[in-house]
Amino acid sequence: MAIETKSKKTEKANGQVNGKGASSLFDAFDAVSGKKLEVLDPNGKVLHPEWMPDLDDELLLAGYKMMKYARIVDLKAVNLQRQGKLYTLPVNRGQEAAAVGSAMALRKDDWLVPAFREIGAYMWHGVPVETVYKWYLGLESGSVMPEGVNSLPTSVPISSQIPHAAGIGHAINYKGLDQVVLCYFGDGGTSEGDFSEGLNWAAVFTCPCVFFCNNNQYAISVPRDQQTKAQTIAQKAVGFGLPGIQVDGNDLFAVYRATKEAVDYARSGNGPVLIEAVTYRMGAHTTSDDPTKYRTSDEEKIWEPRDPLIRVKKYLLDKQLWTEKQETAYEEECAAKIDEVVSHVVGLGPNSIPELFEHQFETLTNSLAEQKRDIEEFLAWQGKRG
Amino acid sequence: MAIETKSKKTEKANGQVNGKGASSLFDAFDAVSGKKLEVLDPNGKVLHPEWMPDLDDELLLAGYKMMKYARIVDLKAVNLQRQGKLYTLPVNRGQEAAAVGSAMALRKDDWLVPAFREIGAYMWHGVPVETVYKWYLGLESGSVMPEGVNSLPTSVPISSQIPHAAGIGHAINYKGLDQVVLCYFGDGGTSEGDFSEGLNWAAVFTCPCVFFCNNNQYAISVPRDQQTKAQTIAQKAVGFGLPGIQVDGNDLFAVYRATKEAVDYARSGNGPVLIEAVTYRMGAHTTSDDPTKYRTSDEEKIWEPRDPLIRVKKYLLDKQLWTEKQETAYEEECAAKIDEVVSHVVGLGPNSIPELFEHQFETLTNSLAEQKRDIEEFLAWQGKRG
Amino acid sequence: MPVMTMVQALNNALDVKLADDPSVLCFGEDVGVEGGVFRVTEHLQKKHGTKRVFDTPLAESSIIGACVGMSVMGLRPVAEMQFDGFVYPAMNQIITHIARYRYRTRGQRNIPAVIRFPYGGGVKALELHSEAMEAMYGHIPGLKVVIPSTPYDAKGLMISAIEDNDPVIYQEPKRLYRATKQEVPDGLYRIPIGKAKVEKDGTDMTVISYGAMMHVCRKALEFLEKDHISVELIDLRTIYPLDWDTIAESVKKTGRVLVVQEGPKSFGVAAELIATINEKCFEYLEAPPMRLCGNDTIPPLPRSEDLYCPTPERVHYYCRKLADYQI
Amino acid sequence: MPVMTMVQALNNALDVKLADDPSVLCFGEDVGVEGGVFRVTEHLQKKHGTKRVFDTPLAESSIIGACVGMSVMGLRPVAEMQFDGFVYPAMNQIITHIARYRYRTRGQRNIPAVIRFPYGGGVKALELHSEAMEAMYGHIPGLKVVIPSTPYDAKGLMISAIEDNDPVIYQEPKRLYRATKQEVPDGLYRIPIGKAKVEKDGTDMTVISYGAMMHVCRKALEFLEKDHISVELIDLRTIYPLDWDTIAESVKKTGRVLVVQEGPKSFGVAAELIATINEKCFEYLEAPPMRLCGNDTIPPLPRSEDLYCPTPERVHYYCRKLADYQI
Ligand SMILES: Cc1ncc(C[n+]2csc(CCOP(=O)(O)OP(=O)(O)O)c2C)c(N)n1
Ligand SMILES: Cc1ncc(C[n+]2csc(CCOP(=O)(O)OP(=O)(O)O)c2C)c(N)n1
Ligand SMILES: [Mg+2]
Ligand SMILES: [Mg+2]
Repeated sequence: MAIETKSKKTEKANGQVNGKGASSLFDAFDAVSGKKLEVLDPNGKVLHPEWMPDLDDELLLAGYKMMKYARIVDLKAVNLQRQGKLYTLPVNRGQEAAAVGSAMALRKDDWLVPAFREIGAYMWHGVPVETVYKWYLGLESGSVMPEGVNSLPTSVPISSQIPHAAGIGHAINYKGLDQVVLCYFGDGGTSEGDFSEGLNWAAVFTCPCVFFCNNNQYAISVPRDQQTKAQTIAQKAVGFGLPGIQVDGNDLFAVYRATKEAVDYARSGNGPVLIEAVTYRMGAHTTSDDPTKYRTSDEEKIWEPRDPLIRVKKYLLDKQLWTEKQETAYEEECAAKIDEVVSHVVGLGPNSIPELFEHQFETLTNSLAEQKRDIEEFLAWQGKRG
Repeated sequence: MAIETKSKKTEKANGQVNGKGASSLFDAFDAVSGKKLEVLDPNGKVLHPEWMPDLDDELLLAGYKMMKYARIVDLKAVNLQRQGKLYTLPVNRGQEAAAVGSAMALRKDDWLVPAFREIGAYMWHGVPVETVYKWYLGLESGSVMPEGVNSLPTSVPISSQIPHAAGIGHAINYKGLDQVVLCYFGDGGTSEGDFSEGLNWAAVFTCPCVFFCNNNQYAISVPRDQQTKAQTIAQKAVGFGLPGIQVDGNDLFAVYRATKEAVDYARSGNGPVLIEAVTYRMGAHTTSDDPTKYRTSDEEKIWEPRDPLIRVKKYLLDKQLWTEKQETAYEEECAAKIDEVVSHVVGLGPNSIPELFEHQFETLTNSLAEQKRDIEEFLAWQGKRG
Repeated sequence: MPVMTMVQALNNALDVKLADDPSVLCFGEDVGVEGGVFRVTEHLQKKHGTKRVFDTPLAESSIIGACVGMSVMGLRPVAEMQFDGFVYPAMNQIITHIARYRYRTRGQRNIPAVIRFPYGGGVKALELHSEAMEAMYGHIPGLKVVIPSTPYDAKGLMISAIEDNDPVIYQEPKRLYRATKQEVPDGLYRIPIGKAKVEKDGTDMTVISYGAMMHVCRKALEFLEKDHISVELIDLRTIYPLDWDTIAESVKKTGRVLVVQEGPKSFGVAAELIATINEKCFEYLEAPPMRLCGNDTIPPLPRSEDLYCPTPERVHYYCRKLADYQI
Repeated sequence: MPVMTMVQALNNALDVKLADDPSVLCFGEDVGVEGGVFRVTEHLQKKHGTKRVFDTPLAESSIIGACVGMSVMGLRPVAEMQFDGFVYPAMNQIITHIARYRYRTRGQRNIPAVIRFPYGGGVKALELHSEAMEAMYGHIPGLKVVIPSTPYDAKGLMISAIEDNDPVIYQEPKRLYRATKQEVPDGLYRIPIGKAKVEKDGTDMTVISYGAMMHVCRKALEFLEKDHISVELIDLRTIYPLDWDTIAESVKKTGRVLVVQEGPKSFGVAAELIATINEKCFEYLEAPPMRLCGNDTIPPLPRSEDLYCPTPERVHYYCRKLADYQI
């Protein structure tokens, strides 16, 4: 039995404690090292060229544009909600680098398993903005993916999507495919049992999963250090025998670098990786939330200059890959596109009576058929009475 | 906000990663060190005098006697089950040092939260053997504690007792008491969400809990290394910011030493500790289980000489604290005591009709009262028909 | 007397019991600093301190599991689940421990916990924020299940629930949180668990409901009055144990009965009521007992939710059908 | 034709489907090497390999959660929960995902999973090994619930369940695992989900049951024959969707009906049947529909379990009462 030999091992061997050690990045930023991967500083200066990802200008620009687009989509949604045109929705502002930078590391045929605060990732991976807005409007069609978009829909019960990612990874292995699964959740989500069960399953079966924690400092009103006594979320990887790495989640370069390495690691058959992206939810939890109840504007101000959009833009301007003029034109382009979508989406009515009963099962059960008839009868009666 | 300062920390600081570092033992056997605390070797020789616990002869002898007693109680139970006098029961053989050595570290007013395979701990802490056997006979009275015995009853759903321990610890803090909670579970149990949620709660609220994993290498048929890819169970502590330590679970001295230190640590307000006791279930999972389905007798033979009773006995004989004659006399004493209890317990009938309905609520609800009446009416009818 | 919404009445009930009994603790996700996402626990932490009213990690199973340990230590935990749809991660603790501890230990250890949460649809919330699964809780042996429909009852029932020595699932109809105001006395008073209320006398038929659907039924009464149909309206207030006596008395009088329930029809509360009515007053029935319920689908997302729950108009329609029935 | 116990029939059904369809996977705690604690999956790993039939970590929520991901990838997971009492940690995954995925995604993604587990009392097992909570599963929109009572049906229903494109909760009556043997064809055959079976024709009354209680009812028939009471015995086989037509047809004929159910009485399957019977054939009823059920307590530990479940003698008693009833 192998166990005994293992427990005889007395030398310090972090590479082994944390996984196979197939990546120099994960060795350098070992989960218990307390180190955080940073590449770009808030002013767009390269802090650590040695960790600069291999990111060509075109891809970089596309990434920035998606961050910007996600920002505008989010602001517009919050606005529409205030006008009563959409229902309660989660606010994304501040987390665009984490969302986009991670999803950029995927291939088109890889799988995205979102929580609910990563529209940048969602849209990067091919989910149209219509779909996002439809979900915000409370339409089931907001969970339908376009053909060929390998993404699960938004998941509401915290961390329940993590075992789904493990299951997809399991199926990938079973089928001998070389896809990878990128799964999101929040800092709060790491307290749920499903976080632990999902990571453990993926580790035990060497599933090609990258688990990506958006540590935005809060679970609604509860701050991260009341969520867990672990110094970092990344160090939770140790409990599953996995590599874990903490990155500056407001740094597109750091996020991309770590996720790319994790995706490659997973695709090569090494199993899962846990990434903690340290970021900040700049807006409210949802449009129903009032952050002044639980945090100070002083704190919010600290994070303003760390806005993930600022530093990429500065970097791009510096490198002359982007101009203020282009920025303005692009903003207008985005706004126009969104307005067009919105004008269509907010007018959508509720599901029809048949749609209300469809899709609970492949075919209507007797009870559903009867309940449908009941409603139709009622509507006919009501119609007659005028 | 404190988080930011923390995540700026880049130096390696295991003491902090793992908790407050108030114990030199936990520093020396840091959870990610891969080290295992051993004091006595299988031949009863002191391997590591520097880690010898402060254990006086009287207490040591009492501990050995309880291990022996637990062994006999267990063997007898298995025997009775084979004769059809008890129902399915979990087998304890091989885990006596882990059970007794850990419970010995408790004060009488501390709390025990068992799983179902620690009768040595259970009895050490004051649960009479009658109670153990009653439970094996499928009587609810087997979950009733004698006055003043601070123990929860056996818990069947794996790891569900872990949050209970956290809750007791929480209440201890709330009430300003200085008790400690010792909570057991198996290696398999560390995969359940409740393991993670319970440890996290206890860590976040600095509850005085010692979490004790009986890593007996199997969860029924599933070996430990298919349960988790973590090299040790102890390293799971890192994910909760706690100290974790692996000990030789077949070594009464090591178990006692680590648990005593953990109990002191928790009692002093430092919060929880995770202990992994590496042991082996020498018997079947339960009396319904057939281990030949999933493990070899070669493997079982490896563990025979590591029987936790052997080494303590050898140590005691060496130190002339115990003789073979005393051993024989004690065995007879135990057998007699057990026979007496058994003769009483196995004759116990089922609950009466009123007892069937009692205690679901403080007072019978209308539905229960009616259901009771229904059964009584039926019995009367049946009686009349003869 | 102060006039309160249901949220205020519940807040007041918790406040009063926290002051009255040091063994009462209130906790859950965002319950402390934030005062709950619906503000049911607002100001309570400030007033009673962080040891009495506090935020927990985001982990429902541990929240309910901790209640077991606290109860063993003599405390009275009042745990909030943030929404009806987020109780499910705690089902194992609820079914296997909360509901069983007294029976398991022959009465030695009881769980006087209250598990409270907003339930039901009607507030245009996200998926899994509109569940009405009280039948499920009612079927679990060892739980009492309470659902108020007015601010006054909400406070009185909450106090009874906290003082009850057994676990109580307390569902708060979120669409009624701020829908109405009512005079609610300061201080301690109790509405007994297990007692239904005849809210309005009538002779032609009995309508039985509870929680948010009471409000729907109340509105339907306006239509029915115009139709000169005299309805006896009963508010169950407790789902388990059901108050058979009040129900049977009414059905014996009217001979006709409609049950209105928000949750999915099959295996719901209405079914239990109808089976019980058959057992208690079969001979008095002048028409088949009817039920108007949610559909056997998951609650639709907000855009379509109005089509899911029974409405006053549909209650009206069913009552008319019931009145018209001839054997 | 081979003669099989229910365990063998189930094992054979899994074997046949594993051979028939490479998208079928069987897994759970101790399902692989050990072949399941009741040996339902015995030899399957050896035959079909460790990728098709395997052991999982001890974590029910992840077992069911993984089914969601596998289903999305086009697989057909057949997950074992080791016992009825250990499904509860997976309730969140079952209610919020397994049962909802098709509806949520407007049919784009379905979950063709089978969640199978031994259920019910009668084998003198430990606490939480004797649960019969099918009413709870029946109440959850989006789940089909199947319970066989014979080896032949067990195999045919299991094959249908695996082939069904929606999630099926498949409860296996553990006390019938080895209680009887029956001729069971080799190869693929199907018993349709949603169809009850009139196991015995009769004229005086209808007895409806399912699963382990069918066996109890069968034994009761012997007493009733002596009493010259002609019973029509119906085996539901599916709890959701209920086969109303078969039930209504029978009750219309006999006018009297008893439902026998093992689980707790309140809010149970019997209640739904009685409510449905009221809706479908009220005018035909010659006596109040009756129900004989488990008590509203948790199942007692083994020493006392015989006093909990309905027995043939009690079925006899209830049938006599029903036969004697005069309006
Ligand atoms: C199981 C469950 N419990 C509670 C909630 C309510 N809820 C929605 S979001 C949220 C906080 C999530 O925090 P975190 O995981 O940090 O993600 P973030 O919202 O910060 O992105 C809570 C408690 C839920 N959706 N699911
Ligand atoms: C929630 C739950 N799932 C499954 C079981 C069935 N079961 C009983 S013991 C056991 C194995 C436990 O393994 P471990 O935690 O290592 O403890 P050990 O039995 O080895 O002492 C299992 C799967 C259970 N009791 N509870
Ligand atoms: Mg967060
Ligand atoms: Mg074990």
